[in-house]
Amino acid sequence: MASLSIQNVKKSYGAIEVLKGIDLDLEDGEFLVLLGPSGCGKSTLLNMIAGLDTITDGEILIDQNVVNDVHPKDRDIAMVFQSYALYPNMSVARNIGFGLEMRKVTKEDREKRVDEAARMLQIDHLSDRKPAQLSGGQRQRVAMGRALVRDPEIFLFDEPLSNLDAKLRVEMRTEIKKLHQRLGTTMVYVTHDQIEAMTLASRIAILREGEVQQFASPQEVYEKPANMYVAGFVGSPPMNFVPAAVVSEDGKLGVSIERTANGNRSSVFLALPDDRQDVGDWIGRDVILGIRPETLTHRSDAEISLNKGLQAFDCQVEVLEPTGADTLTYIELGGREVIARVNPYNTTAPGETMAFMVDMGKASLFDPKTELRI
Amino acid sequence: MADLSALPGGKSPWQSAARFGLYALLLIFAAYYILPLIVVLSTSLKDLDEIRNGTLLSLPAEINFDAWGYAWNEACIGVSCTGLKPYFWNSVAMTIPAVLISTILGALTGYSLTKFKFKGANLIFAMILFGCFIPFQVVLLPMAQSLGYLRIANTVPGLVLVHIVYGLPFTVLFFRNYYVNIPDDLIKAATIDGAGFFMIFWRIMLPLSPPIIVVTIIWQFTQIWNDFLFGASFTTGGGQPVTVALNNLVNTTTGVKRYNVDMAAALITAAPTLVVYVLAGRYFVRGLTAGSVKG
Amino acid sequence: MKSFTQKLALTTALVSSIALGAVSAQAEPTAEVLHYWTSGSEAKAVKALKEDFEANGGKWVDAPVAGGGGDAQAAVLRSRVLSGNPPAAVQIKGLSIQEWAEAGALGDLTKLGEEEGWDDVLPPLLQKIVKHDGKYVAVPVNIHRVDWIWANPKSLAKVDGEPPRTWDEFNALADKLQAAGITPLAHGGQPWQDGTVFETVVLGMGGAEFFNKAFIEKDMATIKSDTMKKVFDQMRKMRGYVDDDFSGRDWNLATSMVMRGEAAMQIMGDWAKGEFLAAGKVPGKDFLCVPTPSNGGYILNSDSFAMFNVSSEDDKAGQALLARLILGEKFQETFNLYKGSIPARMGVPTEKFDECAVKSMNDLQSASESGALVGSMAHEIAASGAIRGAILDVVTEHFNSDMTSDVAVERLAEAIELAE
Amino acid sequence: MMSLMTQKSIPAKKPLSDWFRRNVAKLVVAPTFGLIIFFVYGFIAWTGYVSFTKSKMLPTYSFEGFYQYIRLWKMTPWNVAMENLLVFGSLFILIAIVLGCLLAIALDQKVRAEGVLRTVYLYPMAISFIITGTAWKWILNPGLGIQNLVQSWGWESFSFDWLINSEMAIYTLVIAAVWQSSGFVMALFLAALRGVDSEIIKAAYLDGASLSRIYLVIILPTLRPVFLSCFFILTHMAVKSFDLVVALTGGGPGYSTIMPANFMYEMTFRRNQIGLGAASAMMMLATVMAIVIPYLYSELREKKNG
Repeated sequence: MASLSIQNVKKSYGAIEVLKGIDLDLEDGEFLVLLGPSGCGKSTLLNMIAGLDTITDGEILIDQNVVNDVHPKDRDIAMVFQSYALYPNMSVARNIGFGLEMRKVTKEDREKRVDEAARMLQIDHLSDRKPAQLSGGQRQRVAMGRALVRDPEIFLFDEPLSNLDAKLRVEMRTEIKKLHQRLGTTMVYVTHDQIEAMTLASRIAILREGEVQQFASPQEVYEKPANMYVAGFVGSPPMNFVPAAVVSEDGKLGVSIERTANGNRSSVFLALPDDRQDVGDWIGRDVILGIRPETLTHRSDAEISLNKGLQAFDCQVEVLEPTGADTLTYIELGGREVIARVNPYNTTAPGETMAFMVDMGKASLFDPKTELRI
Repeated sequence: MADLSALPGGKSPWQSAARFGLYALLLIFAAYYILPLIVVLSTSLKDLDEIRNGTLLSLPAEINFDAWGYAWNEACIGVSCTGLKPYFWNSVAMTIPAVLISTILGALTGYSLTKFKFKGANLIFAMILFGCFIPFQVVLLPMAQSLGYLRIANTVPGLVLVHIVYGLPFTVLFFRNYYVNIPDDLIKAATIDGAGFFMIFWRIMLPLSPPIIVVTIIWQFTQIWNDFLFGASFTTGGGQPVTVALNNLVNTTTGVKRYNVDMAAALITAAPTLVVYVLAGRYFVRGLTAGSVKG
Repeated sequence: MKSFTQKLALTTALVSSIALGAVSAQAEPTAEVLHYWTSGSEAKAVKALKEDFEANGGKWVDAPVAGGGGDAQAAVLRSRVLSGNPPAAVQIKGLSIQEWAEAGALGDLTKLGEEEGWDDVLPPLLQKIVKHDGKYVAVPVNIHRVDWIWANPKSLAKVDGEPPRTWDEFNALADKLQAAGITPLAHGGQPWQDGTVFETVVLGMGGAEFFNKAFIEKDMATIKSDTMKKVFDQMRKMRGYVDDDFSGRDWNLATSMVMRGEAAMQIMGDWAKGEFLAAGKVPGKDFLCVPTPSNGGYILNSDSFAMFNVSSEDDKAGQALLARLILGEKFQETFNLYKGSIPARMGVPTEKFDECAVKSMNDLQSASESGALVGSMAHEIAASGAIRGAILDVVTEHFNSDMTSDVAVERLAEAIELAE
Repeated sequence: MMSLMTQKSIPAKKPLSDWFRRNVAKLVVAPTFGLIIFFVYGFIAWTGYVSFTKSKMLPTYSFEGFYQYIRLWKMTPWNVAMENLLVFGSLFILIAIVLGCLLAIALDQKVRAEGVLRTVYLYPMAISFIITGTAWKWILNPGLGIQNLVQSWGWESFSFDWLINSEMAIYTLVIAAVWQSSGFVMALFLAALRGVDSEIIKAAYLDGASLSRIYLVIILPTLRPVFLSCFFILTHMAVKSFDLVVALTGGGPGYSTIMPANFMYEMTFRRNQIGLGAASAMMMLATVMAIVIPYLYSELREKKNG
């Protein structure tokens, strides 16, 4: 177990800057997920932590030691690859034990630890097989076993689940979570799947074009996204963005949204809760209102009376997408298509008007120019 | 593989006719390829009278291995009548180290150029690859000078060096193209597991390489064993490889020209490469499939 | 057994060194001999030299390079010289000796030559060949006559033919032979063989002065002259007299065609006689030797061994021993009996030589007196490798195509101009 | 697992071994690269320099400009050699590829005794022309070989005298060269055919394409890299052709079948014109480069994208 500190780390290939100064600090035992689309630099960062890529500028510290020039094998890390990278010429047991062999662990000790790891991952019956004789899930487990057996300071995962089918992916996700809970080892996990990130991480770092957009706990990332990019990347279906203007109506601060219904232009006023009086400076200016689909639903007067943050309005329904638990209801707000999550028993047929309410207490406001959270 | 006969509708009246045509084509070409070998082989088994009186393509009336023994033990090359035997062993002594060293260097270089990419690795590869295309006549004179400078002119080690150098572009090409298809993650995983450069090569890469090693060894063995130009230019007398001795033998006549001996000598000279092709030919094709020629 | 042979060799060496006087006692005379004498008679002749050398305590390192009249040898020699490790003795000749000497690659045998009195026993023409700047750099082995017709008397008899004395007679005879279904001319389609025929025709139709003007002085007027055109006309006729399979054939195979009566004549130097003799044929009976038609002319070719710069005492002693032996009367006799040529040194008894050789000796004498003696172009005595090559290119192209004589003459002039 | 945790500390840097570790790949490539730099590029530079001198018997080093090149291109044999290279090269490459490809497709039809046939097609690659040259000379020789054989079967007017016909002799070189190399081409194609995705073929079959169409339209286009590989392997064989000519025609009849490599050898070693030989070698090299460099360039560009 170890702490990990990444300080102003940069990476460039010639004139192309892949990482533009990353700062991340990780406590002992944390589970960090590096989340971002492909090409954002997350794998490069992981490789740099592993020592598989050189650092152009900045420092990486493991347990307060700068490791920039330390060879991977001396960093005491283990890594699970997307392709599993199992040695095709070695049996499962040899694969798992190879790292120990390289570290000159005695044969006896090695066998004991390999056995222990294999049992933990329920692959002990496969010890003599070659990787080519294994299924995808089994290979994944072997790859995990190879990392596990070393009992490293830090585990690194490079999209380890992306080659599995949907069901296995969920299963393995849980296993990784359990593993972390059991071992308590510091882990760094790269993925482009926000659900994996949300479920696994103790903290998520969202990367975009070589820069950290937000580095926070999953909940904070979800509820208080630092900018529109993060807001749009996390959550499914994604957050709705509605152009709006901050106005003061009847002494109440709120946002006004333009909309066109049956050829008539009108506007909706949604008041902001009292704790958002800080946006007073923005009166008369345009903002982007960010609403998560589950905070926008059919109107329930009972709830409105309980929660001051809930604001009601009517709107014509355009499309319905039932998902079972909820029905995604598409409406138009501020010239944008907006999704609401509605209880299936409260829906209206498309084309008809329905009453909605939105929890403005959970809404986000963004500066349309900088896209940053207000 | 395009095997459609198993699919429904694959059988048509044309099928058997096409099949017949196919075999006819294959056999005609087999004749074209095998003809020179038959001529050489049957001539080597005839005695001189039969050669003089019969036609080129007639088969020997009775099989007679005298010419083979004569070519191996007694035939005259210049003024020494030792047969091909000593020269054959010269070739062995030259070919084996040259093949091994050029293969090992090629494997290591191919491995470095693909799995430990450094700045300019591609350029270096291109520059090495260009060596495949150099006409060997170009290098004869400077090579002679260099061998003299290294004090290995007119020796087997000198020839070994020559063959290593001009075999390297091919071995590097083969291994590089093979290794490029082995996933980089394997190397990364092994690095994190604590294996160093040579350990990864020895424990991970080499065990994956047999197909390409077979291709490389067959290729190099054939090229080096069959070399004539370097052997003829850089060696004289007793140090010559068997191809050069064969040429001298064929062109050395004492009295009557013994075609059967010439042909037996040619077959003795060709025997090692022929055996290698016949025995390992299938691995050769398999190895090529494994990626040495892709791209 | 081994020790016995060694002792024998040592004793012989001792005896001969006393006899010869100067072989240093501590050095073991060693000579690596690079040669291209690999055909029947040649191989026998060189074996005689080897045995003689070994009998005199020398260690012979044989380095034969077969094929192409020395083509392959040229590459080996170049590479050996460049690597700073030349063989002690190399079979080269004519202008090549001068070129190697100029490049500083040859040793100096003058002192030995003085001791042995070579100036007195070598004919002046040969001295010119093996000396550079007045120093001996090579030793001649023999004198070959190039302008011979080797004929099968039985074939000639079938058409009542007489050996020709003019080229017209030659053509008439060939026509008769052809009509009788006998290939008139055995020939191998290799450039140097085409060149051999060509130079005999040049000498025959133009004479010695014309020959030298064309090949040594490279006089353009001579090269483009009508006489030269007639030479090419004759070559065109010759092309009609050879069989279909001549292309690429070795000269000794052509010789054996004459032996077997498949062909009536071959124009070739007297090394061809060696093949006849090696096959047990008797001159005058089984085969005839007649000079190609020319007015008492003689085309001389001479093999020689050039002695390259070597550093070790053994090699130097080997070179000295070899040179001494080569010019010794005994060796000159045995060697040339095998090879078909005549001795390079004067005063070798003629009894053992056959009628062809004796004729060669007499003709050499008279040609040299009448000024009709020329050095061979095709065998690099009169012309350098480059000039010879250029001439041969044109001759062989003309011979193997339907090029007209006018064009051939133009091309010849062009090629010679470009050659050096 | 926890219990196995023992003293772990990140070791201090060791400069030397660290330097070695960072540069080990370069160090391993260095000997190979060094050999190539010296023995290929160094020698090319040497030859290039000598081509600008008047070197004759032995190399000399005084600069004389383009004298040798001007002379070279005025010489008929050189022009014949280059023409021959063009004729021989294009025919040889074309026929070897077509034949090799055809045989590979034929062998890919689940034929019996495929192993034997493949070996028969492939073995000529194993043998040098120094060894089979005589056999080919016999076979192609009108008096001894095929012509004689066919005539002895009763077809008296049959004529096959290319070997001794200076117009046709170049084609005998093509016959023998194709004999030697097409089996290798076949092996390359066969290897590639075995790697073609069988689902593509099935898909095309479902679309109703005939076997010949499947090959022509679907499979062969996917083999483009193999065509390219063959093209370059055969090109370098064509330019390097030397043994073949020596063994089969000796450049004859006349010099009608001489190739640049033979010309170079003749000039350098027989005619003592090292300068001229070097100039011709440089021209050969230029020919090779004109073909190879675009290939290497595109090859490396593709690799970068991939």
